[in-house]
Amino acid sequence: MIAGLFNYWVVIILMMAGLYIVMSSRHLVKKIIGLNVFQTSVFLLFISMGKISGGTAPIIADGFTAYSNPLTHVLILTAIVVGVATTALGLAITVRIYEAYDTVDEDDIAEMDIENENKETAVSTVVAKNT
Amino acid sequence: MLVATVIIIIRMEKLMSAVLMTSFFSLIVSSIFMVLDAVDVAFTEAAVGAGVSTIFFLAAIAIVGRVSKPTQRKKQILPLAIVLCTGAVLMYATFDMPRFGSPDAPAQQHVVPRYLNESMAEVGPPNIVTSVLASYRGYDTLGEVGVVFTAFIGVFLLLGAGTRKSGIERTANPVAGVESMRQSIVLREVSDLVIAPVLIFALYVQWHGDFGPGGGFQAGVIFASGIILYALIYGIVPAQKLIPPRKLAYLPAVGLLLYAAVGVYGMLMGANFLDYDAVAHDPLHGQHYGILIIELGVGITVAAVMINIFFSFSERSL
Amino acid sequence: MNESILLLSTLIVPLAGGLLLSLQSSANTRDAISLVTASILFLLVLCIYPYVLNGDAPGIILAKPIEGVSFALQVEPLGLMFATIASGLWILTTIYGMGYMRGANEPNQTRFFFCFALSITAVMGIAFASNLLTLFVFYEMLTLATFPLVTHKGNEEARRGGRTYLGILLFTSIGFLLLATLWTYSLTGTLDFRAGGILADNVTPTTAIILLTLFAFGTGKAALMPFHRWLPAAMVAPTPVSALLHAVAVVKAGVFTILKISIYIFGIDLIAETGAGTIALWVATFTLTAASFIALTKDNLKARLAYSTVGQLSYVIVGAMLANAAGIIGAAMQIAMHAMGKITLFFCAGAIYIATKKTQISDMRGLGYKMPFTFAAFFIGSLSIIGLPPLGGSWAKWHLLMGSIDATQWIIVGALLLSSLLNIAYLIPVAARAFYAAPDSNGQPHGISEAPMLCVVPLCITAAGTILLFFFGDALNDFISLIPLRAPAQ
Amino acid sequence: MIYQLPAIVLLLTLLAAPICSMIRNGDIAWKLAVIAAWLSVAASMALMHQVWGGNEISYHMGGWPPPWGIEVRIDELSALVLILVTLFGSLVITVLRESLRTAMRSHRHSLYYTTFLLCMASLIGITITGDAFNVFVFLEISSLSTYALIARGRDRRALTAAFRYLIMGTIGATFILIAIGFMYMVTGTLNMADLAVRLPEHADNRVVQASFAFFIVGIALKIAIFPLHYWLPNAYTYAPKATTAFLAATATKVSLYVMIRFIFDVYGVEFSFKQMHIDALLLPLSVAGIFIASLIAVFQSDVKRLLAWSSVAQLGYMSLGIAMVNVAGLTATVTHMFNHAMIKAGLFLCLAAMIYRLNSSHIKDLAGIGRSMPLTTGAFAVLGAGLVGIPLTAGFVSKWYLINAALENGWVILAVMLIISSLMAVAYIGKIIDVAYFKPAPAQHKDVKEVATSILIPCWIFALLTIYFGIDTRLTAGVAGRVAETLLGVGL
Repeated sequence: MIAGLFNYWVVIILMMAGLYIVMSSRHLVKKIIGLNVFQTSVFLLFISMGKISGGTAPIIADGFTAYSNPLTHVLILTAIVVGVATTALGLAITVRIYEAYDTVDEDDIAEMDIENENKETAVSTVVAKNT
Repeated sequence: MLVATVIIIIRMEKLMSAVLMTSFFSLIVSSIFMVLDAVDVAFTEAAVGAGVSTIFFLAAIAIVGRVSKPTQRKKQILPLAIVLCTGAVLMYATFDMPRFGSPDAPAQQHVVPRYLNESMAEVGPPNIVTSVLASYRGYDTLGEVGVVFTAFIGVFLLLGAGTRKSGIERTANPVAGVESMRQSIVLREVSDLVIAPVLIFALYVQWHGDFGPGGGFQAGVIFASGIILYALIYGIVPAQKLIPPRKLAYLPAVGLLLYAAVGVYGMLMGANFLDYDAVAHDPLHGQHYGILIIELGVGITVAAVMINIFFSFSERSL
Repeated sequence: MNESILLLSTLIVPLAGGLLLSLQSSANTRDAISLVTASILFLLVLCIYPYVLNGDAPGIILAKPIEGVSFALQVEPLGLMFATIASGLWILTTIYGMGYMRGANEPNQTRFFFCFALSITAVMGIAFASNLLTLFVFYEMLTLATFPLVTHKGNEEARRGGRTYLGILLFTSIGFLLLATLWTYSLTGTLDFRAGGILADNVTPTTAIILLTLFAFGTGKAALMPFHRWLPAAMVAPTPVSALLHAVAVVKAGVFTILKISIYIFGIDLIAETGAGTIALWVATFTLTAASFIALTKDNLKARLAYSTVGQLSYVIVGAMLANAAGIIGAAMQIAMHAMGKITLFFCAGAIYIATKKTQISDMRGLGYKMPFTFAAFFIGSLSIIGLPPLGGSWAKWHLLMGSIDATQWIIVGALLLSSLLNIAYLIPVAARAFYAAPDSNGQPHGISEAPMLCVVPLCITAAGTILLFFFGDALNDFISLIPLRAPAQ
Repeated sequence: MIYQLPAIVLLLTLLAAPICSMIRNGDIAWKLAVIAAWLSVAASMALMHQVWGGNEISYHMGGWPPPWGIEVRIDELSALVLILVTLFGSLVITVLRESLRTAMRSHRHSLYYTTFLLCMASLIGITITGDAFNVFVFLEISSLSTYALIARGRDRRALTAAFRYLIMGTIGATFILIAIGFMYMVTGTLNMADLAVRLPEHADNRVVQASFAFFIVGIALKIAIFPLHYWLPNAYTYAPKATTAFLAATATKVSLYVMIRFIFDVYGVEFSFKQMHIDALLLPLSVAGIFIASLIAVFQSDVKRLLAWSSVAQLGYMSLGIAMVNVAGLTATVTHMFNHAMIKAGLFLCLAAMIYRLNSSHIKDLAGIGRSMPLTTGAFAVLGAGLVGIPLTAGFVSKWYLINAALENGWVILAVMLIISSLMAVAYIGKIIDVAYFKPAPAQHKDVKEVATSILIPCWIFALLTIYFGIDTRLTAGVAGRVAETLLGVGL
């Protein structure tokens, strides 16, 4: 009973670790790393789902009758590509953020944004006084 | 082992090492995929997770710096709570899950048997993954190419094309480790030997997808890796001389259009969109040609997009 | 002419007139258009009478946005009466307004007349609305169209007044009226005004009480306390606005709405059986006494008239909530009679302001000799409001009194009588002082110096109207009796 | 031709996108984008015509019958959402050229149009698909293109907003992926209609329950249902002007459509409400969302941010309609989805026109704009009336149904609260109108002129549509009513 589920549990731990990295890291690149780990673990879940004991890769050849599930493989192929696409775009935004803020630490950025907003309100009150 | 790797990633403050650990993680996962009979997925995960995306990470880190501050303890509580809740829900679910490896699981019933039993007769390739990917669920794959294309357009829109237009000189901060790589004669020699076979291997994977693991994605990624390797060792400029970025920028669109064109051709012949039966007189031939062409489209787009994105990143760091 | 088109044109004519006049640059052309539009509208409304007297109910459906609820017009006697009053008095107000606005050199006269026309459009819509939703739409339109008129002066005081005006009216209408409307819809699946009401078999007594109370307070324009504050606040507007809109059109739209809801949504039988009107009845009774007391304390003539209006409006509500034939007839008559009387008073107040720039009652000693027509008209109007024969107002008061006796509500009988006494106390001194007190001895020139003719003539006409209404009271009574109080027998 | 319409409606934009990216001349690319977009409007209308009255179209991609192949399925609900996406999307694309003129160097324009087309194509793809995994694929295209579009904002905070959205969006998408995986694990199918048949047998299975939970959280992240709205205000505020209009109209609405589809069709009413009691969760969250977001909106001084918060509140209305679990409520949700898309897109577009002239979206700078830009402000006022829900505007119709749904369930207090929330909308819209019409213009904005006709026309089309759909509701409430009956399984 336990053996049949152990595999899933490991996957879940991995997924949660990934999710934890995403949410707890302040460094933007590390967040994306977390996303990667999270997604990869989900892929693992799918593939585990498709495995048949005693089966073989779903390439039809003589002498084999049991094949593992090709559908989950297809889905995960797609999902992997989606994942790398997201990573690329996320990194591109990170690079732009670095150029704009000179930092990629979430806390620092938040601080700078707050400063910015304070300045803006200050400016608008000055404008209001002048008019 | 996997869990250990992930914990190391969490604790790691040096980004560079974190990235390398992630790459390592991907490699392990891909070998597990292999064990789980998912050869195509393993192939792709190795090429994408351990290959291309690691390179993207490195390229990005080269720009944004390598160290991340340690997280403060206070802020960890909420994420931890959310993670534990999510995990609890998942654990809760596992108890009703079909046992691992069980051939009677619903996932193995219903839809899949037709793929296993009929695809040779209906579609042709012995690699069922290819049949499903390219034909049964060809529409998904078109969407997937769309995702890749979108990422390319997005990165382009944000970082600019791989050609330098702005006159602003950035401080020299080249792609991680490239300086030393360039100077190493041994590396050069070895890579000279490697790059050509890599490219040829890519072509093989491209055309071999029908029979063994492989296909457009894997081929595209491998091809791109070859070019990127070249760029890493010889520098961006020679690489761009080899493949002019201006022309390269057209290729992702070409691949996507090629894919869609097959579908539209089917429509013009009176069948449904992406129905390859109508591509040739004989349905099986039609499927064969159709899959070949769309795999080519996938390969072109994926390779071109990966190279393009890499160029875009490296332009920023020069 | 096709009857539906006739009905529709009562909306289109004032709207088109308003658009047309807003394009004119010359003041004379503009005023001419205004006057012609008003006259045409009045004639159109008169043209509808034959249908109603024949027992027809012309109608037109404009749109059907929601299942079971249309955007539609339909004529019934009460609405027709209201439309007649509003459109008829519009002619006089237009004439008066030309005199007043020029006399007072008000700016933005084009915007003024445009919004005026828009308000009349809304009033016509309210009068002829065939269901609650349509009525609600025009009700809100009236609020929004009169807002620029209230803030016409554009100074801080006007803006503050405007804010109170808009705030209270929008709050009550969206907060209560709309809620009650929706509730009615969810109970009955329709919002149509039907003889005998639509709620009859769908509500418990408790729901009926809550619903009717919501309606009564939701109709902020009826100025039930504590939502009466907007009316005094609206007095910052130029006098023609106060006269037509805040003595006739807007406030009457409010009580008209309540009356209509009582008759056609609840049905008077339902109100009588369930006692749904109890709360509203007592609030109205309180309002009509309290407002009279407050009116006594006001020295500003327009403010006093405003509180007088607050009180007089509650007579209508009392009549509606009594839910018997006499009460309804009294309420409907009160709409007509009070309109004629109060507009006279406001016209007079405006004329006094134009001629002497005086607004406080205490400053008006002895003015009667200088402005005999104006103050004579004021006196006649006052008597009508109080309800003394031989003036129109007496009929309304009489029927209301009969209604409350029928309902054996002796406290209300008492309150009505008390209020009438108070009416005498706050209205008669105005005219009395003007005629009998000696003018202040600051050497004002003697002899008649009235406001412009365009102002004086209308007020004389309306004063004469109050007398005429007394003699045509029977005819009005007959006409109001056409209102179907119960569902036609199957 | 007509048979192929389900494929054509997607292909028009999906094919135009790569072609657009290859054209370096921004002008030509724009023309192509506009033509493709409007043709897809025509195709959507044609599809609506076909399914009108409750028909369904099923189109098999690749000629493979479901559940083996991917099925495209169009009913009245998806046709309505199609019209929403294509029509409002096209209106925004039409003004893009004018609004880009100053915003970006010209060689980037083609890429920008491409991204728009991709986003539109993917939203169409989500709407028409009948396959659960396919939803995920197209959802990712739309997400990626959205991130890129938001990140193009002029302020650097646009980048952080986009990044935050990317993280939350990807978590959401992955949750959805997990949910789909679980569904597949239990049923062995990915086809939505097939799932709907097979899931009820496993209603007690914890895997299905977990998949429901993951799905709801994942899609709620995408819709920005309170309290998962965290990404939305900043994203809307800092995204480029026209982009905000596009996103407000389409992206969240399509996600909402997916949620409706899965809750009612795939998981089924019985499971979602009787067993999982999703309504008990949605109801308090929606009400809290409506009030908190409205309150925050009232105190905003940046009009763009104000409208963004208003969007969070309005999304609360939509999820509230689902939580009512009655026909009127669901009708309200679907109607409001359409109406709010139209109204908010129009408002953001008008605002874009104002920012174009004033270079600011601060409420103070809008002073006196009613005089200097009367046509834009006029359209804004009409649309604002629609947002508030003044009768004879589209907004009224949806609120009408919503409040009725509350009363139908006997929730008088909720009805009162909804009316109070409308008053809050009066407050925040009134604030803008008041400044625009009744405050004198500051000195630096004295010579502000009306924007180009090519921007004004779409603004006014939105405004006039708002009135039109307040009067003729056959397309909105009519369809929504039938859809609601079908989804809830009554009246059949």
